[in-house]
Amino acid sequence: MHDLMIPFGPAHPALPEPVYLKLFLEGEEIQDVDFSVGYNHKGIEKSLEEMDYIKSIFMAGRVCGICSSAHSTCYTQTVEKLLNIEIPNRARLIRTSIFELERLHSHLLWLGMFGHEMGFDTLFMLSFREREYVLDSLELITGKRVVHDINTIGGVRRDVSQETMSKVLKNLDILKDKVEHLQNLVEKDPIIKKRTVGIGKLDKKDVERLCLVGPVARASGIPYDIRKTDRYLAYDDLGFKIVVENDGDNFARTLVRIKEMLESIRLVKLAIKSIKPGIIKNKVVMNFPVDEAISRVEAPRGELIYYVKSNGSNKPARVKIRTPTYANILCLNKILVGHTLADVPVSLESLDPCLCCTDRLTVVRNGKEEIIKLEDLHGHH
Amino acid sequence: MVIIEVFFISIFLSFIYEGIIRKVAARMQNRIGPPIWQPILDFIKLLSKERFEVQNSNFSLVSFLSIISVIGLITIVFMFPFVGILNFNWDFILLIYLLVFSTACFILVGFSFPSPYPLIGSTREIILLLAYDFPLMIIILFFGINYQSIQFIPNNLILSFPLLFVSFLFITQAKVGLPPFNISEADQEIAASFLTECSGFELAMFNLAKSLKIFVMVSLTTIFFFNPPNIPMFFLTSLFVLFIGILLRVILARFRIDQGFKFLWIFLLPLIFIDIIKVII
Amino acid sequence: MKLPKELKNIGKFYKQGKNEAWFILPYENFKDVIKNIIDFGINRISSISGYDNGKEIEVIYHFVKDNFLLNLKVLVPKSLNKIDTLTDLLPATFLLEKELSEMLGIKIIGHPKPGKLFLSEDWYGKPPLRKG
Amino acid sequence: MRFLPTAIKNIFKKPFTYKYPYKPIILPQGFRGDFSWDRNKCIFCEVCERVCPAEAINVEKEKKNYEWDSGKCIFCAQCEENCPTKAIHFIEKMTQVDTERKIRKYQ
Repeated sequence: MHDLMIPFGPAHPALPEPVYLKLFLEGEEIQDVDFSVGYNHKGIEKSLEEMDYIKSIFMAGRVCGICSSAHSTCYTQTVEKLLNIEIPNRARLIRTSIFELERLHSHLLWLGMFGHEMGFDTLFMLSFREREYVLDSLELITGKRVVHDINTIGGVRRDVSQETMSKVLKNLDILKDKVEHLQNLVEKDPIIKKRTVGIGKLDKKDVERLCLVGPVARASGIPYDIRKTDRYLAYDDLGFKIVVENDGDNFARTLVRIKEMLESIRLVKLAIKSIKPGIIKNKVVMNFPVDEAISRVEAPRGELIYYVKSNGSNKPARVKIRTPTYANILCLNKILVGHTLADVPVSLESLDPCLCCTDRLTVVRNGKEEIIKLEDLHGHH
Repeated sequence: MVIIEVFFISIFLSFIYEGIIRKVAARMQNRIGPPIWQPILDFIKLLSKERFEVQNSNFSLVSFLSIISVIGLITIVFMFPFVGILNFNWDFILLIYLLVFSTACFILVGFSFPSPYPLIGSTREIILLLAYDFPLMIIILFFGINYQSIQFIPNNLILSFPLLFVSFLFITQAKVGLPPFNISEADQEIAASFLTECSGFELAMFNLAKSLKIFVMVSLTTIFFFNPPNIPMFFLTSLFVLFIGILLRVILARFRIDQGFKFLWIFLLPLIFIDIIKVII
Repeated sequence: MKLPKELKNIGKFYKQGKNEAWFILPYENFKDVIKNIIDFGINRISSISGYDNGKEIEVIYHFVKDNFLLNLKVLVPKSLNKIDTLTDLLPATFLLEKELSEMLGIKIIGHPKPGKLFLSEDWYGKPPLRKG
Repeated sequence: MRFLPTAIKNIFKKPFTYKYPYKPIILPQGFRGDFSWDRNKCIFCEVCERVCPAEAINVEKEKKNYEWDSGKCIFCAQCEENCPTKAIHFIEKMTQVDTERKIRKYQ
């Protein structure tokens, strides 16, 4: 049947997080792919049910390190919807700027990893160097570099001083030049183009059929962005533009993310400049109705959905998280089969998989894996 | 010079070259990088590590190959003009044989383990060997035509044949397995390829062989194209060659195997033929 | 986007929010309703949530069209404990249904590859998110 | 090939790396670093113990003992925010790396 089965993961140099791919090769060409997840269970959905609403915000922020603020923003947003309260404008702008700074840090980390998967360590180093400016800005505003813990029900926990704002703006000015420089390098480098153009193609139909989200969908010409559709936080006031590419290959996904970075820099600058004096937190009466609520944000990797059900007590009865990678991982078969082994790390990374987010369910006793035949998904394939 | 002296000096120098590569590459990426003597420390540390004998593998063969590959490369050092232990008047056929020999050792290592990663690494290396050895042979053929013999006559070729120098640089890069030609040891795809299952003494020896290969190939480039008159000039020019190698390593992403093959044959071969035609006419 | 007129009586309407509508679908023919909705053009499924409320298991399908969220709840009686698959209509439900079945112990009828997703194959005891 | 000028330029630049343990690090105001507790200000009201999401704080009211578990703490500063007498403060200092979990006891 197949020449060779290559185990790719759970521990592999190309993978910062554990996922297990079984690659069936014929020569260098991939014939079939199986994957299994579940090496990273933290039991978060269950533990969220056992904590009160305030404490569980911190737990939600720790679903994933890279999109920490996306998770906590989405969770607080859902709880605020449940309580039917609004947040003050200043808090909304602070949340937006943290959110977009986080997208910057995530995309820069991704660009570095993407270069690394192509065997291009210089891009990795340069991109991680520029990422420092974002982390420093986040540290200035929130007091921590990666896990920000800025959100609370009814607003934000920490105010931003004028001095901090000017420092962050200065960092962003430097960063803008650097990201434009990187864009210039990556867009025109012949070997990067050779390695990415035409590899891992996803057309519009696949994206719609498999309900893919985030930059993956936008790189295939589908302008699906929750920031535009839901107009949550302050995106409506700031005038947000969707970045769309039409090719749907690895190169298009790269371009979408780089252009999104520039858009994010613009948004953060605008958000920080339009912060007006005021309160940062509304008084909240913690009186939870027996109700349910759902809300979405556009995390760095795509649409993130929280469903919260309350039974009237001070603890949520059920929290369901649908993370972006959970939706995007379905297209693995589509983007890997037919290409060579050398394209596997690049294509895999082009999805920006965040497996911490994907594997977040209940406690696992024994690390035995389950394999999903992706053939079943693509029946006609 | 005495054999033992040359032996240790060439090992020492290959470590230093490796260290320079790491240091300069780090500076090009705006990092500090490890100290230049780091490869020596790595080597000593690896020697003190435990050796794992992989089940169902031909482990004694691996141990043997690890030593043989180092010795094969040092034999080339014995042929250098300044060393003069083996004075064959630079017989190119012996040189080709010794250069392929070390690569063959690595390929055999890949086949002696039951793991798929070394296997893929070996098959890739075989394809790559075909890709870079054919242009290399053509260059040797060129030397034959140029000197009217298969023996080396010192000459300053860089000025008259710059295209040949450029193609030789790329072939060097492919031979020593540095980016953009580190296809057979692409760690993001196939872990550490041949060396995935090696540990301790064998790993140390293979790492040494890799560094030695860099040292040998850089020195050969220098001798072929610059013909340095004395030892200080030799080191100066070889550092220059090394610098170009590091630059290529830093600014280029890794080729896929088919792209690497195409680059070496479709792009480099015409360059070499232009110079050959120049000589014939 | 407002709730389209055609979808006003697909089931028992019980809640409306800004840009969202919540329905309870009849357990028997929920799949036909969902088929109609997909034919109508709401063909992006975002998530499937499940909750054990003691008597029955609430399965909620969250559909998305632009900024409009259509939440369709199906109440699965614990005595039956099974639900039809949607993978033939929407391949994107593949993982979501697996997770639902694993965490709440519902049998998914007609799933192409039933089995565990996150838990180990030899998981014993009750499904983790079942109450009581 | 596009990276050539950048690579050459970088050789003459100072490395970006910050030699952290050898050079002291400047942390911004409000950095959530090491935990500090002021015995004189504390009234042992146990609010910090209740609000801590990670259950890292243990207060013994009768014995006037105060314990902080560095391995459990997630540095969210909920305790600092909720303390009525401002006895708890996260100072602008990096926590020390350790090989084992340590419970810091204040007596």
